[in-house]
Amino acid sequence: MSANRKPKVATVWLDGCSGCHMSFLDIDERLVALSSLIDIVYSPVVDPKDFPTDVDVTLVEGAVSSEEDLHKIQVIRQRTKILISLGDCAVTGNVPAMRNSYEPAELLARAYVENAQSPDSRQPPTRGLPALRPKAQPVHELVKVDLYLPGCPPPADAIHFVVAELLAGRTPDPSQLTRFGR
Amino acid sequence: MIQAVDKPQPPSDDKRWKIVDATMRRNGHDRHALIETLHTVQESFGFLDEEGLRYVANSLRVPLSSVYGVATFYHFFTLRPPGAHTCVVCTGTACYIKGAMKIVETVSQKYKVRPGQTTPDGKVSLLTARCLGSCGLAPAVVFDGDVVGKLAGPQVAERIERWVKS
Amino acid sequence: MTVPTIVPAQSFSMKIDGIDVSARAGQTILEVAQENGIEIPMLCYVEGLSNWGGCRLCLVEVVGQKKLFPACSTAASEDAQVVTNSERLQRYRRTILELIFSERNHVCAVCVSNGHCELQAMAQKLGMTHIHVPYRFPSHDVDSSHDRFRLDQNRCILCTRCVRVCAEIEGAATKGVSGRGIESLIINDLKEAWGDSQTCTSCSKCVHVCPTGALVEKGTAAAEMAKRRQFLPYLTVMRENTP
Amino acid sequence: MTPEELRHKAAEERTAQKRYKHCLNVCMAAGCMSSGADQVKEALTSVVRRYGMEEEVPVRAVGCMGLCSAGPLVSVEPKGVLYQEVKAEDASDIVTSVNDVPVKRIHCPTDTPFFTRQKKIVLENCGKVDPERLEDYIAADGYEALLKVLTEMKPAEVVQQVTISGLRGRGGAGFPTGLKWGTVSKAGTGQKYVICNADEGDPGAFMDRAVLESDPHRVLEGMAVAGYAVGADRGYIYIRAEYPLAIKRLRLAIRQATRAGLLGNQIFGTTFNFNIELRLGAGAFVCGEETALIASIEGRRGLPRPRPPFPANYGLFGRPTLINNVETLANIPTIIRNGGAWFASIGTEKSKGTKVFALAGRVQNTGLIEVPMGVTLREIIFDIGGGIPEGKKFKAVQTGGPSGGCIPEQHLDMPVDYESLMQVGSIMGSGGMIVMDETSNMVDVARFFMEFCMTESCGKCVPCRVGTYQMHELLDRIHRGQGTPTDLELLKELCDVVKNTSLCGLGQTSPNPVLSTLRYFEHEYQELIAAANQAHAATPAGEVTR
Repeated sequence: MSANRKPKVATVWLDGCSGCHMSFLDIDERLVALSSLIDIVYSPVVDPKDFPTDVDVTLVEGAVSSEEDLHKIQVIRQRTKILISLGDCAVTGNVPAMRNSYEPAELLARAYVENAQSPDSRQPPTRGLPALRPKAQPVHELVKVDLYLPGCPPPADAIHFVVAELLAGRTPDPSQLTRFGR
Repeated sequence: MIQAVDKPQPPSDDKRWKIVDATMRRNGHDRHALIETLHTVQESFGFLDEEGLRYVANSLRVPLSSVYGVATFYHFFTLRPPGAHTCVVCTGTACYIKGAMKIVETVSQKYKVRPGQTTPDGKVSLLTARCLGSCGLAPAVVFDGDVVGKLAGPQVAERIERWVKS
Repeated sequence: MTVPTIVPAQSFSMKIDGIDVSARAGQTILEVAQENGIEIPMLCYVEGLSNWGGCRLCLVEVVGQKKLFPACSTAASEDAQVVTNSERLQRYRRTILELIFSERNHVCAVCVSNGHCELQAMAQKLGMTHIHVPYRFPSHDVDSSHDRFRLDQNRCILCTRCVRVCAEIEGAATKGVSGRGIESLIINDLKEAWGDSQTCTSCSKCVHVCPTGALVEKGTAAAEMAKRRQFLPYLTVMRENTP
Repeated sequence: MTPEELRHKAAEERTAQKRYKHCLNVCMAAGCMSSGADQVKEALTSVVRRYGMEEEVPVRAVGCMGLCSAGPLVSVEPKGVLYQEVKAEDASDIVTSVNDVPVKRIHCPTDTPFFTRQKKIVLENCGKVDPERLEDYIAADGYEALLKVLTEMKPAEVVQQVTISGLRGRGGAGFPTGLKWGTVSKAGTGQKYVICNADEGDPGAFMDRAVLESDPHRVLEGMAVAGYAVGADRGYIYIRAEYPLAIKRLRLAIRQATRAGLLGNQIFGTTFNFNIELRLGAGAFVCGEETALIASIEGRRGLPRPRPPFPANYGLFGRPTLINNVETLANIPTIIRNGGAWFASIGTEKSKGTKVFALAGRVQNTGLIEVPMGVTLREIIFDIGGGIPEGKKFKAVQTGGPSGGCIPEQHLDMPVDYESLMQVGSIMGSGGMIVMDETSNMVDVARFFMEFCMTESCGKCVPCRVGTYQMHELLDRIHRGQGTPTDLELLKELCDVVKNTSLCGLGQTSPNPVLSTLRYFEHEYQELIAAANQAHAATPAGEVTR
């Protein structure tokens, strides 16, 4: 990583529960130290709305579930040097992928018709809902991923370790700090 | 029912169970004769039904799970009744190279039946086989036991049409 | 004059990972390794049941031989030099493990066996951080018909420990395997609902030998299903000692 | 039957055959049967009867004559006139011309390489004897070998002759037969078994079926000799249920031989007993693997188990068991009659004798052939096989079925033997030989074989169960034009893993068709992937905003 400027780090949230981001915040006071070493240029927890063009490290939470997710991750991949799958949804598909043995149409019918509370709203919304892809997939099945950080969520220590190692210019192996599941 | 002690009774008084009994007797009701016995059941009844499996299991003193395991391991056995007529398309290498899959496709599309399935009217079962050993005649199809070689989709469909219309 | 050795007549020496170890005739490579504190990964093997040899994780190299040998079912032999953890073996094991993960729907996060699962632990032990073969995402049933136990095919790795313990230890042979290849499934009797089985004695042995969350006790929440397996060595010893 | 009775029977039958001036042989093997050979035979019989020629021109049903693509075949013996694509209407012309020039429109010349380049040992009686008559086999020196070993040789001498012959297992792997026999013969005393592996499962192979349909007694005799050599008194033939005609003829042959005292107790008045039973397979390719085959005969799921122990020591019902394939056993009577040294004089240095091939696919003459080891693939395909039809270009020949590989043009001048085939990435296999022309896509061919291995995988070990599925998915994706370079890399990796970590031969060899097509035709994979990438080249546009 370039020594002249602070590395730019982004975090994104695709089809996931935000638990990985919570875990990221659980780095606690170390976050303060970290923030002096990196620029968080894009994240659900910071202000900027557009994904910048030259990001050094992006942590991706969540599976690729909708066409919008796919579009996002493709753009992010183009604009990121090191892409990290953060947490089981990004790494394995995890809970979002449990829908994969059903057709998207069946799922929508289940959610918006069968389980609808009000009889007036018994149809899937036609606007504002990104089209579901046939399957929710792990990130690396769609774009190249450079590092994997499994866990549901990955422990704060594991996340801190990975970021710190990268800042130190090393390739981290987090496999002893985290595992699939909890 | 578990009948490990009493002598098991055939599921019905259908005479064909006598043939099955004969096979088991010839093999001394040895559990090694399971596959031989299932062959006889299928030859006699066209398929293996649950009652039959239970009877064979009890007679040969083989666990139910083993009988079911064997009956579903070997692709020659079927647990569903076959159609009135069967059309077996050979998909061995020689037949494949010479267009067997086109035959399967033609029949599948025309009669809305996938390989391994029977048409809804129960008239025709479409099956595929792993090499009939009639590679010299590729592509080969078996119509109700008769092997016919050097066929194409339309000719096969024509033969099936005769069954469907009959 | 030769001095008589104290080593028992049928024992011999061999090398595992460069360490000199002594083995007795009839022992497998795995047994010798375990006696000497050398860990070899495995998932289908359980002490007290017959050998299956299906998971292939315990494959080891024998110096001078081209092919690999399953440690669980290969007899230890005199002067053999066994390698249990070469770079090649590690690579093969990781891919095999990935194949297992890709086969069914293993969702550790919501599994009652989370934290008690041999598959999950193996992934961590072998440093498997992701699965680079495509997931199959098959559609599988969960059989909750038994009052006390549940069979979740989504989490099954087809190690057949349940089949073996049911036939070999309990003697009921309720559990079996139907179909073949990728279509293989663990079944009860004639593929019936477990709750309807008249051969099952509800002994729970299958549940406790199951390495994953495929066979569990009902009423356990995520991460609660710890398995108790002490009965197996116990029964084996007791049977040996009972005339 | 006593030795004298056997010789008497043979002499009597030979005299009877000489009585006839001509003889009409109709091929009644499965190939010709399915093109209407039975109607042809019926027509010939009725024409002969109509002309009152029953006493001079008998009509006989015989086994496979080899040129299956031109069936139904009829031969006029001893003149050696062959007719092809015979219809019932041709019967009268054939019968009336027996003393005259052959009927031109259906005459099949036999001075072509298809006939002249072959050397027949295993198939020596095929198309000549009536497979349903024991007397025919006896007249062709049948059961002479059994008589010879029982009355003149010690078991060890029989093993020695087989060892000297250099015969290697014809089922695929080419293990030395003499060595196998020796191991079983030395595996203690007590109950032992001989199993004839007739579970010919390679798609595209029908050699064993043809031998069993055309000359079943030869296999029974081979088994009995083997039984004597290794000390077994029981034999099983494990045969595919998909071969009803072969099963029927084997059953008949076993009955005939038992009734004649050529099987059963105290054969030829000696103390040697040997009984043979049939066991039907039920559609599982993996049962060609020895330990899976044993499980199947024992009535269980056909799952292989780790070896050792090898079946030679711990086989059927836990007893020492010799397992040989049909063609291997069919070689035995001739080896015993002529001596091991004679057999060893045929073929190449390491591959002795002949090999039967089922020639099929895009080649002019499809059918059954037998050639000495060491002939070249080019001779087989272009001389014997008559080359590629419709003016198309040769692309590859597949040998060894799902465990074998595709051999390209550049290796056609290589001699056919176990080692050479292995060197170019294929195997001898059981003898299926499928010729492909320019119309075949090699990725498709690899996918075809992988689909076969996937559906035939028993499911016991992970690499084969899941690996073949994943490899098939990848091949399918590449073939559909949706593959990526990463897919190809993963395919190669899985080939390596499955090959080296699977439990049995089925899994270990399942990557071979992929590996061999990658070796010679990787450009076909690359082309499909490049085309796929072009189609997908569109880069995503637009912004990512929250």
